[in-house]
Amino acid sequence: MTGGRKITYREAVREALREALTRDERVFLMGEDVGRYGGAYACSMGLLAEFGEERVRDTPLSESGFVGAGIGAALGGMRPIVEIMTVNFSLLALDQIVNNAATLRHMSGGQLSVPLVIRMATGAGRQLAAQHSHSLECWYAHVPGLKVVAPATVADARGMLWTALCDPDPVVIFEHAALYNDESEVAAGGDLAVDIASAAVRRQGTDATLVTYGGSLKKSLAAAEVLAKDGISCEVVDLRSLRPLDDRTIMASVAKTHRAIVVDEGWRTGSLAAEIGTRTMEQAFFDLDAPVGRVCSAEVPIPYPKHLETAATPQVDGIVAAVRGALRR
Amino acid sequence: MTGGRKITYREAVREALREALTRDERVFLMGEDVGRYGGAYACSMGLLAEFGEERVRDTPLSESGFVGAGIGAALGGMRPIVEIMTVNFSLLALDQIVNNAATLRHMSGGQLSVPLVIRMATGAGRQLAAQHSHSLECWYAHVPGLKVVAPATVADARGMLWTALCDPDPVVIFEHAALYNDESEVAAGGDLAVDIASAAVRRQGTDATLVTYGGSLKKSLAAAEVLAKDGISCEVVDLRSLRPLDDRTIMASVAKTHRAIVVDEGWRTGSLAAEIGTRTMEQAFFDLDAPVGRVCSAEVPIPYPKHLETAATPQVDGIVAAVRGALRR
Amino acid sequence: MRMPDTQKVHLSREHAAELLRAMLLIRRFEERCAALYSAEKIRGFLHLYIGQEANAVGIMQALGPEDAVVATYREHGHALARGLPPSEVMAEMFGKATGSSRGRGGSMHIFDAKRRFYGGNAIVGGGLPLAVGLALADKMQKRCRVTCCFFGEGAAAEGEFHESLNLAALWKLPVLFVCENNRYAMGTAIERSESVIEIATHARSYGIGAETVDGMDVVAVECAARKATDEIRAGGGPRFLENRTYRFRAHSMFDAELYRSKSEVEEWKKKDPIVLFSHWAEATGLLAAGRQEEIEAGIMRDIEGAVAHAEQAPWEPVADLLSDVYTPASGGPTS
Amino acid sequence: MRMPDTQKVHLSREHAAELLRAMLLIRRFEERCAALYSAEKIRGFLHLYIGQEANAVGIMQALGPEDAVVATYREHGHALARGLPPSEVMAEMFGKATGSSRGRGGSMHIFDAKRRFYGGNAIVGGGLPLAVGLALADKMQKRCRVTCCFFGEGAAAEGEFHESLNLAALWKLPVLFVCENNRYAMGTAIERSESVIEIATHARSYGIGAETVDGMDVVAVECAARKATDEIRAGGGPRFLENRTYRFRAHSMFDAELYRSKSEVEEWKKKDPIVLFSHWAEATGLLAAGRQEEIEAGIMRDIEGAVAHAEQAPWEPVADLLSDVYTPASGGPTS
Ligand SMILES: Cc1ncc(C[n+]2csc(CCOP(=O)(O)OP(=O)(O)O)c2C)c(N)n1
Ligand SMILES: Cc1ncc(C[n+]2csc(CCOP(=O)(O)OP(=O)(O)O)c2C)c(N)n1
Ligand SMILES: [Mg+2]
Ligand SMILES: [Mg+2]
Repeated sequence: MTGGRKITYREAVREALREALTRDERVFLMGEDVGRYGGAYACSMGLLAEFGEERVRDTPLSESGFVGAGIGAALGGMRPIVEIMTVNFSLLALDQIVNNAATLRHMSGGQLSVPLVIRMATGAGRQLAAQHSHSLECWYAHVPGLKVVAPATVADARGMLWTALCDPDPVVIFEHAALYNDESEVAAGGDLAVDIASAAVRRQGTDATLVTYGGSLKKSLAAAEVLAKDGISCEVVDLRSLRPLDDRTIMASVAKTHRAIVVDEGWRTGSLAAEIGTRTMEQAFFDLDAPVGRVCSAEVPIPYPKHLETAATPQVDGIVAAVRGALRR
Repeated sequence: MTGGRKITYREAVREALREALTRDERVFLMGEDVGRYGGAYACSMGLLAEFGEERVRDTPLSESGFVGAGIGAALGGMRPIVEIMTVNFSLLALDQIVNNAATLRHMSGGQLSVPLVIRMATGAGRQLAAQHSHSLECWYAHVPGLKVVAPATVADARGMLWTALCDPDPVVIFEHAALYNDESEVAAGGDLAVDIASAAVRRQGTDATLVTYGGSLKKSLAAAEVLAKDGISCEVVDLRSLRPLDDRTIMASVAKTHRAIVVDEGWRTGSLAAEIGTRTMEQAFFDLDAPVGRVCSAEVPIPYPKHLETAATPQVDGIVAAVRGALRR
Repeated sequence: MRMPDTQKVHLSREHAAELLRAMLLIRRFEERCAALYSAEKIRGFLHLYIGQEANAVGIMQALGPEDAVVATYREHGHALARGLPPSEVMAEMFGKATGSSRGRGGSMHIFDAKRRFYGGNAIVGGGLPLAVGLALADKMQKRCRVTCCFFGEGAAAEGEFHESLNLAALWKLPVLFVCENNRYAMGTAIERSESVIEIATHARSYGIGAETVDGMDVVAVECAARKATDEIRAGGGPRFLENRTYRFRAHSMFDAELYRSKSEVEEWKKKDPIVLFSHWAEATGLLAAGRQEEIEAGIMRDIEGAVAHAEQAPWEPVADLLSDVYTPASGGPTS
Repeated sequence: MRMPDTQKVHLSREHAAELLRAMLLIRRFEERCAALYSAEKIRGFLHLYIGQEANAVGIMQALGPEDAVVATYREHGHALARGLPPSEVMAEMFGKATGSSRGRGGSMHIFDAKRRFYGGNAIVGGGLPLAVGLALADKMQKRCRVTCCFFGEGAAAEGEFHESLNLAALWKLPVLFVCENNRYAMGTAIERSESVIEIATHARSYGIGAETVDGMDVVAVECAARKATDEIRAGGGPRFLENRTYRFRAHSMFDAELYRSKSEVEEWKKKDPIVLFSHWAEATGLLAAGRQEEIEAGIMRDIEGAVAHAEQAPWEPVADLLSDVYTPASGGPTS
């Protein structure tokens, strides 16, 4: 590290994009409004002027078409970064992602690879209502052939893109929309690429493990803070990679704390939290003093009004209560 | 019951379709090749001649378009049965299903309902390779606003459709393609509608519970048979409804057997089996003598050759081994 | 502004006043919404319709209460033109329990089953298949109704546009497709999203009768809509209107408008549908002097009433969060 | 059969023999596959190309090794015409480890990276965006190459057709779209799936130059393909060919063919592309008497060889099931 500087998550994404476009001329960015508009979340603001319209490519509203085109371009030797404006619209591109990006390598007997990066914003919290508040990370994490990462910190937003681009297989990056304005110090200069395969312990603790990712990390850390005041010490594990999952880090923590609560903004049934719950049971059954808890979204299309949206999604209070429940205190 | 008769699962589906078209003139069947071709799995053979082309409606290859049209027709007072040829193609219609069918009622403040039935074939086992062998039931079971059922028996294939049509909300029916030729006795005449909300205990047992659904029921029963010869008594729970899940039946069985293994053709990570595992831990932690086991598909795009397809998907041997593992004998 | 010659509309004084009133209601309502957004009474996304009023208002003239409307996230204008009470629409914008959708949808999801207003669809292109299905239900039930589907030119690039037009044409369904071509999809100009920028060309490639209409001219829009709906009601299958229009405001409240020049916006503002129409109506004597002021005053009262209503309306209790995910047990079969 | 006059193809004796050989190879290979299916050596789905051979063979004449091909699940014909070794294709059909895709794909998923043969796509319409992307990569890397994308007329109803054509036209990408219009999508006749049954009309609505071609006439197909690829290579953006053709066999091995009459099939069989071409070539002296028999004999030897190879080839070991889901650790950054 050559000294830190404070940037936002959004700036981190932008720097990462700029770095990628600078370092490798096969890299290009494509998606709806990534160019003239500067990105729906302003992540690519300024890049069109810097890199030109071939490499910062506004697309029509054709999610399946341009995601498929990204796969094809990857087959053709490029290193596309395809931005799907939000996970909500990615449903329209799922066929391409599941049936082509994820399968081509295996199905061709190892002949082809798809070095594609797909970025998308995810999550609720900004009162965008039912069709614009999905958290479908778990669906992507279900698919063999994909890698899925969720940068929860500014440093990861800065570093994960390049690592993803270096990966010969398709990587999906989920950026929680509530994080873009977060600010934090990151290292300046040097190689900022980070490992995208392992989880990080963001806070050490001894009484319970909070397993989380993406937009829920902040809430989990805040809950840990609250609990600390009552003498309850939580370890907070940030998954970072949702596929593959870093079982080792999770189980090491559970072996220490004997209790785990997963905080996951997905709807409860069939959530990533369910997978982590079952894995923890499978791998650490006799370490567990209580069933793995889940703090997830309520099973409802996310409503518009703030009080209902808040009630529907994981919040600090709920996490605190879940930890207390697991500890029976 | 007015005496049984033997029919295939395919005939059961066909009879159910015929009954529905006869009983309620708002019912119509729409999908690719449901008419002149008679259905990709021959389920609707003969219905075009009987009911005419308005009510047995061949569609163009436009999954998103005709599923959305089914939602609109339901809003307009019809009772559409939309057939998506297989779950593999349903990816193209997921936006309509998730963002419209599942949300409209809640998002409109209860004004609208979508009495739509979507049927689709699912599963592997016929050497159709990576793009035609998906088991994505878990994705659908994740979505609030949908109901999801999986008839595993001829009687359920016969009865569930009408119950689904009577439901004011969208119901997705998964028919495992490996079941269409199965033959069994069903009651003749009378009201054949069945409950679609609860699980069924298909075999009583005391040593372990096999929780399963759809195409894996047969395999689970066969495994129970094998184990019985060694004096291991398995209870087999057929979920039938994948959303909502009938926790009561599962937990009652686990309370008796203290061990559960979920058999689920979905890929292991993020499978429905994960949800059942975590629920069982949540609700029956202190009843469990061993972690809930999972027999799922390997995490690989399903390959074409028989030996690899077999190795990739749940089989009787694997189930037997999993039960023995849980029982340590 | 000239009278469109395709088909004469009977423009009584009353009707002229009504057209003006309807457009002004949208304009003033939305101006108020913008302010309420800054005041943080309205949250989430807010897509203003200002500049495009002639489209919703002109089209609605050709629709009766039995017809259906499907719109987008930019649908306050359509909702008001369809006759949804401003107080219910405003309460919805606030997220209050007396809103059109009980407050659950907000700006992007206004529904009114009684008025056959089927949203409020926030997935671009997602409303088109619904419209096809609503029309299919009418056709199968032999009801002589039209389903009118509004969408932007950006939606024309989506696969669902293609699938829906083909289905409607193939099955000769009573759908009126109305493409409000305001030249931009967020920041993407039509030249950057469509290989052929006349959207009506695509419609014709499905064999659908299609017209390009001046979407800044409410009378032209009404004329075109009447002609199209007459043809649809006569059993001619779907029709397609491409209305050339413009939004005067940013795409949403988050948009810095880097993608178009101030001067372009100013040029289009010269075609303000309200100004043009009121000037023309005054010049031709259809609108008496002072009438517009009266109308404005009435509208302002309605809007104040709507805001007051929304302010004092209750929130839906958190206890009801899960209601209406499913229909409460309905007690059995439909037949 | 007449010589198409759009553009004369230099039809040397050699070339005529090659066209015949390529079509016959597909025909005999697939006849053999049908038998092997009955013998349960080939399993899963098997979609025969018989009747359509002029299309793959005619088009491939215009493509060089640097060009790319994207096809469907009915792609054995395209694979063989592209020059994939029959033994590798047959081994793939058997699911053997020496198959083009190591046996993992079977009939529907034949890939050959060396020959730029990108499948073998079993989702109808799913290959079109891939072709757009391959062409985009070529354009961005300033390589003068064509990507040729084959699909059926049924695919034209899918949203991806629309999105892909628009993208290719908008970005002027070097894609040759080849719609093999065999009048049926499984059991659905084109009249029941398309509101406008000339698919080329749609292509034109994106501003793409499009032609309707007799897909039973290999020379006509070759001519059209040469003209189109010349235009594409000259930087003219995408081109579209709608080849009118017919499949003589059922859709797949599960199809009872209830949706078309025997007499319709018989009518089309009179246009058998192989018979027509060989008669014409013999009549014009391009094909010496006895040459066809020689060619046939060679082909039968190749096919026997391919079957023998496939029979004795090894299965992929179960231990390798999970290999190639991901690329083995590649050891770091690409630059
Ligand atoms: C499928 C989908 N993709 C992207 C978006 C994000 N988005 C919302 S509005 C919009 C622009 C739509 O433009 P247009 O259809 O022309 O309608 P306008 O906003 O101009 O009225 C975009 C890209 C979305 N809501 N849905
Ligand atoms: C998206 C999708 N929907 C449905 C199917 C099932 N299916 C396989 S082939 C086929 C017919 C396709 O017809 P067409 O495009 O004309 O090609 P052809 O088979 O005639 O060569 C259908 C419906 C599929 N594979 N993919
Ligand atoms: Mg627009
Ligand atoms: Mg066809």
